[in-house]
Amino acid sequence: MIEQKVVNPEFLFFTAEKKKLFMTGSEAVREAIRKANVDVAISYPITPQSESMHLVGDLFAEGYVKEYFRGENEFAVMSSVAGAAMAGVRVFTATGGPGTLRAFEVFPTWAGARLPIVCAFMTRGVNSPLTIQPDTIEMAYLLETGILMLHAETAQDLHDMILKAFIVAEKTDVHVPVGVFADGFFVTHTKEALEIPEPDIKLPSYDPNNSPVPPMDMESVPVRQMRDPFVMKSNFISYAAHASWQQEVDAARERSRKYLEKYLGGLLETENEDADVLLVTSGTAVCQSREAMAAARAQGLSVGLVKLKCIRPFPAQEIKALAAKAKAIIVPEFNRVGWLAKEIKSVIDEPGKVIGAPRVYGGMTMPPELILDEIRRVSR
Amino acid sequence: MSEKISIRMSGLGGQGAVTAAHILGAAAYRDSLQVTVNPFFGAEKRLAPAESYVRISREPIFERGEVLYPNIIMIFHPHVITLGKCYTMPFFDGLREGGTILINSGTPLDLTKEDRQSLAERRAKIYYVPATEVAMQVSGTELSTNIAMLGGLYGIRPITTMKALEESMMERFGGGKFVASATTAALDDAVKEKFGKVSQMIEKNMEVVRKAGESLTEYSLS
Amino acid sequence: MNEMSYKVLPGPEGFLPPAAASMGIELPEVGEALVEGGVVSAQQGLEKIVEKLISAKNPVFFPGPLILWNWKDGVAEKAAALKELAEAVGAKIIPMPDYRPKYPMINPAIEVNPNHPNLTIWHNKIDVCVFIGVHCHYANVALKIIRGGTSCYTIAFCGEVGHEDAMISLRGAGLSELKKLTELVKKRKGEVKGD
Amino acid sequence: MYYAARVAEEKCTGCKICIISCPDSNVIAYCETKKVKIDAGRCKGCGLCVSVCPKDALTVSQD
Amino acid sequence: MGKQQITDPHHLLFEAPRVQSFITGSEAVAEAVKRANVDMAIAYPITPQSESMHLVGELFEQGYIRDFYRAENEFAVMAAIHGASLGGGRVFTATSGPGTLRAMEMFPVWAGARQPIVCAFMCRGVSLPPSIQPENIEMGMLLDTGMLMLHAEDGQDFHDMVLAGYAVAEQPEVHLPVGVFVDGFFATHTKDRILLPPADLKLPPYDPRTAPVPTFDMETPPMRITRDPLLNKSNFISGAANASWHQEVLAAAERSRRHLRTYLGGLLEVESPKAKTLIVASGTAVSQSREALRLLQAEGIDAGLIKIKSIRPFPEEELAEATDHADLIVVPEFNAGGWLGREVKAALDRNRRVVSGPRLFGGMSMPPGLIVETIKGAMATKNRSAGGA
Amino acid sequence: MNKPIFQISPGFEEIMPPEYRELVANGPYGKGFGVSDLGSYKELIEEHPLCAGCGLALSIRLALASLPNPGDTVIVGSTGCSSLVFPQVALHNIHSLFGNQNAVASGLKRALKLRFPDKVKDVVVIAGDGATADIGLDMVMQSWFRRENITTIMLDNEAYANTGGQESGMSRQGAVLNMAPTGKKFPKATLPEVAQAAGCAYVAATSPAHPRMLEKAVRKAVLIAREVGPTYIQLFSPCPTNYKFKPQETIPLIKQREKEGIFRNQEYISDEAQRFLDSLEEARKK
Repeated sequence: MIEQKVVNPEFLFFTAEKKKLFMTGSEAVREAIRKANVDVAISYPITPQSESMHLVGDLFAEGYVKEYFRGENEFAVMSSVAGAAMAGVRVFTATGGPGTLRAFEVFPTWAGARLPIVCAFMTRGVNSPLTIQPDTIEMAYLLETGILMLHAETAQDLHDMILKAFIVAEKTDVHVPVGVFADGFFVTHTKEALEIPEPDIKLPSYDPNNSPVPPMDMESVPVRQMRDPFVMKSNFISYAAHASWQQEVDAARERSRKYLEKYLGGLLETENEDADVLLVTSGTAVCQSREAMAAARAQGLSVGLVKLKCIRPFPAQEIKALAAKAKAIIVPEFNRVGWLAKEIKSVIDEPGKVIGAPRVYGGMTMPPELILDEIRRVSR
Repeated sequence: MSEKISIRMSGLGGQGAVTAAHILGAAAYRDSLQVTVNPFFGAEKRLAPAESYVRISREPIFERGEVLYPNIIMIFHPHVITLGKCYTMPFFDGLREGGTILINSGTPLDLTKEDRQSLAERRAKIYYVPATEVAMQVSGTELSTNIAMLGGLYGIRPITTMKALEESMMERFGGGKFVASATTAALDDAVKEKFGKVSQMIEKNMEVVRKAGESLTEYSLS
Repeated sequence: MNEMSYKVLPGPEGFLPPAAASMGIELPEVGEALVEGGVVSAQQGLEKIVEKLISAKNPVFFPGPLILWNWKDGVAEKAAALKELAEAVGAKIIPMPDYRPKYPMINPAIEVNPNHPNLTIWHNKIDVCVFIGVHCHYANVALKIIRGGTSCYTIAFCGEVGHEDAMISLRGAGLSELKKLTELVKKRKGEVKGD
Repeated sequence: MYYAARVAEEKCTGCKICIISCPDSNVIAYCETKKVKIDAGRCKGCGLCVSVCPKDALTVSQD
Repeated sequence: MGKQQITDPHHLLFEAPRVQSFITGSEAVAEAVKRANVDMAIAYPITPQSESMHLVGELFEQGYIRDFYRAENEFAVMAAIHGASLGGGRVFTATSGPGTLRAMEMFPVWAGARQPIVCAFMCRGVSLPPSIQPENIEMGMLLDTGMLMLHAEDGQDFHDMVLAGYAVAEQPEVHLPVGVFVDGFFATHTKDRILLPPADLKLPPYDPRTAPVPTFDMETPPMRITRDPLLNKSNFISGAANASWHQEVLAAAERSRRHLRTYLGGLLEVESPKAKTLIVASGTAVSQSREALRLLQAEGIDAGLIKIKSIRPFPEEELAEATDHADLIVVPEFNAGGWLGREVKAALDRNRRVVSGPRLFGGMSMPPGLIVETIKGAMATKNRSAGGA
Repeated sequence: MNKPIFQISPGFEEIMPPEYRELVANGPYGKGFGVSDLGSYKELIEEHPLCAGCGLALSIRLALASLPNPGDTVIVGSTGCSSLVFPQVALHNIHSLFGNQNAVASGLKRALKLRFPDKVKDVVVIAGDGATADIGLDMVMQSWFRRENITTIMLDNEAYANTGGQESGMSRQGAVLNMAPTGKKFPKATLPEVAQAAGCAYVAATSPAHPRMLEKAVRKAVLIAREVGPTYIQLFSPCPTNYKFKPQETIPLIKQREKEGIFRNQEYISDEAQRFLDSLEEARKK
């Protein structure tokens, strides 16, 4: 382990000198965690997440992560991570597809307990039929769990978003979990060029005393304290308390917007936003769309791109404004149900403009030509 | 019965507010009235505040959940008001114009000036019935307090026929299948143990109803 | 609905009012304060607090665990400063010793709880209250509930980043702000007497 | 209106077995007189103390 | 146990004389199971589902169902039900809120494996903070699991939908799991007037030989079969096979529409269809909306109601048609996320017409007056902006 | 007062509600109290809402009174009747979900070790039989396999009591309960044996009918968990409400079961744990 200097997050994200590396998404996770000053990481084997958590294990062996173990299943892992976070340390874990669903009950509790956990979701299809291939359907299930959801397009995104996620998650007024989603294989197993800071710097450590809820260590007041008690007596006031608690979790998610703006440079990113046809999507569907856009523009078609970096909170106002100018909106997705198209339809005035296609799943690749076909169809 | 009545019963866990709601509801059903009964449970045990709701009408009833705007409030224990042992507060909020309040107490409670004023403005009527006393006196157990509260209610306004009420009690305590919390089931057993025969118990309960109806006092708000 | 026009005012506001953050209200930056949902300077925030405290019929301070319990360095000084401020205002202090919902009942005359703060506000007829030393999550929940169910004017004295659901909110506030407030109160009261 | 335990002081030897058999905290206390006393307001009247008292010093009755 | 005669679902649901009774929603679901000729039920305690599964346990004791046990957790329950269904039995179970989430991984498995399981979901809040009170956020999380989702308004719906659920689920071209959802407490614990078909009638037994996938009994060819094989080789053909399988699951849900129309009388139901103001709701929010309509009518405001009975498949076309003339659409719901509002908005054009609210959660009741206020508020805003234009 | 977090800020003593003042003046933190001191100090539990005669409530009360260092103990609980007591307990305690208590405790214990390397923070799991032996069994056993330094206490009331009395893995064979309407078909799970096989350094089964035995077991278990490895205690805690016996019969019923040989108190201690206890004893003598 090399000696690491604590630097402020802005320096690490924006100023620190970067070097070029050629690595996979899984390795990019390792490089992020190496600099993230993580206290506890807990893993469970599942494809395609395993490689990254092996590498985080190596970081533990080297001394970059202070505590690490393999839990017995994903539900237990997510529970153990919650226990560690309540004790006041910075934690990291990762899962994917069926593992996400196995642990599902825990995610809303992370948000409700205001735990700033960062979890990477290497998305894959869920059974049945059994598949280990890329598919983003698990994101549809997680939309209302209260966690922040960032969607990486590339290994570079994955690396940067994980580091930034800790800083956003740990803001006192936010302090909710962040899921960083990356399409399995397409990102985790693809080797590409990255630019990342040297490993001799790291983020400042997490300070649980700035938390909006007290750590459970018998060193913090109040002493008489249950996390998180039943606000569920049968009377109006306890229902109202429960409802207000939920509103506060939602409010926390709202408050993250300004930090996401600052660190991600916006919840979305556009290219040729005044074009007639907009490709609006997230994750690796963005990469495919970039190719399709280039091909379409070469043919003289008016095509723009909106890359959604953040799914929760959802950049509804931004999308609404962009959609108002466009003649048609194409939403390519890597899942069977088209959850992103539905999200977009529900926030714009004229959902009729939205074409929820192409949809590719079951591990299939999305040829840019398919998107190009859609562009041609609507440009006619 | 011309209009819809919405009743909110507030008591402490173990006092039988939920059971009273079931008996009243089943009686109304026997009289071919439209009725829904909504007990609410939290993770409560003994002495925690508990509420149940009954809506009765000649028209179909759709809404469910808490009765937020009752025209009858039944208070099974004065602590509900005096010690705030009910978190549906401020307590008389939502009482409809001309509404009725029935309190289990032998003597008038010391209501605040604001409460008296706001109740007077709403032309509310307050009645007291010494329900626990009547229950003890007539049936020898305070477990019949809920029945005495129903007696008080019928004394103010016969919601159903007495026959329907009696049959409803028979159905409730007569060993038929009834979905209740475990604690309620245990209390049921205690009641049954108290009276060897169900018929004897119903007889006593009907007497509790009559006696409670006669023991009402109306309290002047002016 | 134009979200930017949302004002954080005393309630009762509807059956289940939204959290102010969901209505577009943003927290103040360093050197700023929030008054009724709008950003002002920290100094203006302090002055507005003084105005509200002095004109209140029954102002009450709700100190939370972070100041009630002498758990780390610096707390005792803040506690003393808070007492002095309350005395200068002529306000009562009702503690929030912890955050668990108090069932089966709370004594609203002597304590307040974030899950059902309205019981204490109704019981004591509090028209202005000040939260101080309460962990942010519980303060936000309580402030929202109060805005929903009462007409109480809420002020939040926050050591972190502030609270949108309070009518007035300071951020990064500590000992010096408490002392400043006491000074301002004394000065204003002197002026009032002088008239 | 609720049942609560009561102590017959003359029978109580202060052995404390009732205190450590009570499911509710701070209901039965040990006093200076080396006997026990009961907070009737908080006693649920279960009678576990009665069942363990070797001197039959406790009873449960209604107030 | 009385002797039961087999009758067809249509007769049981629509023709057999009904007897009125005054029972809770939990009792109503047990009455449905009694008449559903269920082979096997598996239970796990969770509030507010427990009462109904106690009653189902008693049906086992009385001989109405053939096997029953308590499993160790909800994930195990749903896995065991999966096994029982693979073995060719007609199965029933129920869960709720956190239990639903604990078992989450199994629901897409049921759909992908084409199993006609009927599961009742007594919706409640999910942690945190913990809540046992009514709220239907779990439905928002289950929308894309592949199962059919029916949302009962009251005990009567609950009863009828469980029976209809089997009739639809077991159609060979459908053969998918059906979730019958009901709002906990508001429906499960409310005593209401419910009309029951005779107890001496029951559905015909499930015949696994009509299933679109073979049964696991070593009585059904082929001998060499695994459910469901790993279609996850890393090549184009297995990716395409996997994708096609998913398409078939979606297609099966599409095919259910016809049967849902038969057994539910439509995927949605409209009251006062001509009104320019329409409430769109599902579950007990429909009941609250019915009261709101009365209040509106009393004030001379013309409003109508669309009750959505099937959430999956979602009646996009019917809804678009029924709301085409409307200029205000209000969607009240019992959850914070507003999933129904999102579904409605995504299904319609001219979204500015849609107001997604009021939303109540954490166990709060929905006063009908609140729906009225929402409608009036939206009308006022519209008039103002119309006046300004 | 061994820790500042139990001190009221100067000037606020008067306004604090009486139970807090009492807790500060007369609470058990750092005083080395045990079961025998009950009745003479302000206990960690305020008023709780469990039923009259609840064996589980008595077990919790005795277990908390037996903690060797309540001032540095964090409890992890689970859903069930016991979770209705914990809001009233003057310790940091966590309710997460139903059954995941040992997983939460594993993460918690390791994180506390990281944050406070020079201090002992005891992590104690207290949960019912449904949470321990049914829904959470995998996580309970895995925490033992991993040799986590935590103590697991099961409050065994032989049913799911909080949801209305359903049969659990710890119910006795033949018991007729909700969800087992024709009687339970398989025997009570043998958790003490399982715990021993799974690597617990100390295992005890006892009941509140023997308060001092219970106390000794809890103390040993917590001390051994600090240094040696996981420990497990099973407390037979009958439920009058769901088994429908009179509240005053809770303790007599345990004794009856003992007499009939249906329930027996047992203790297992590993050699290593025994050596550790001996070393503590020797140090104390010195």
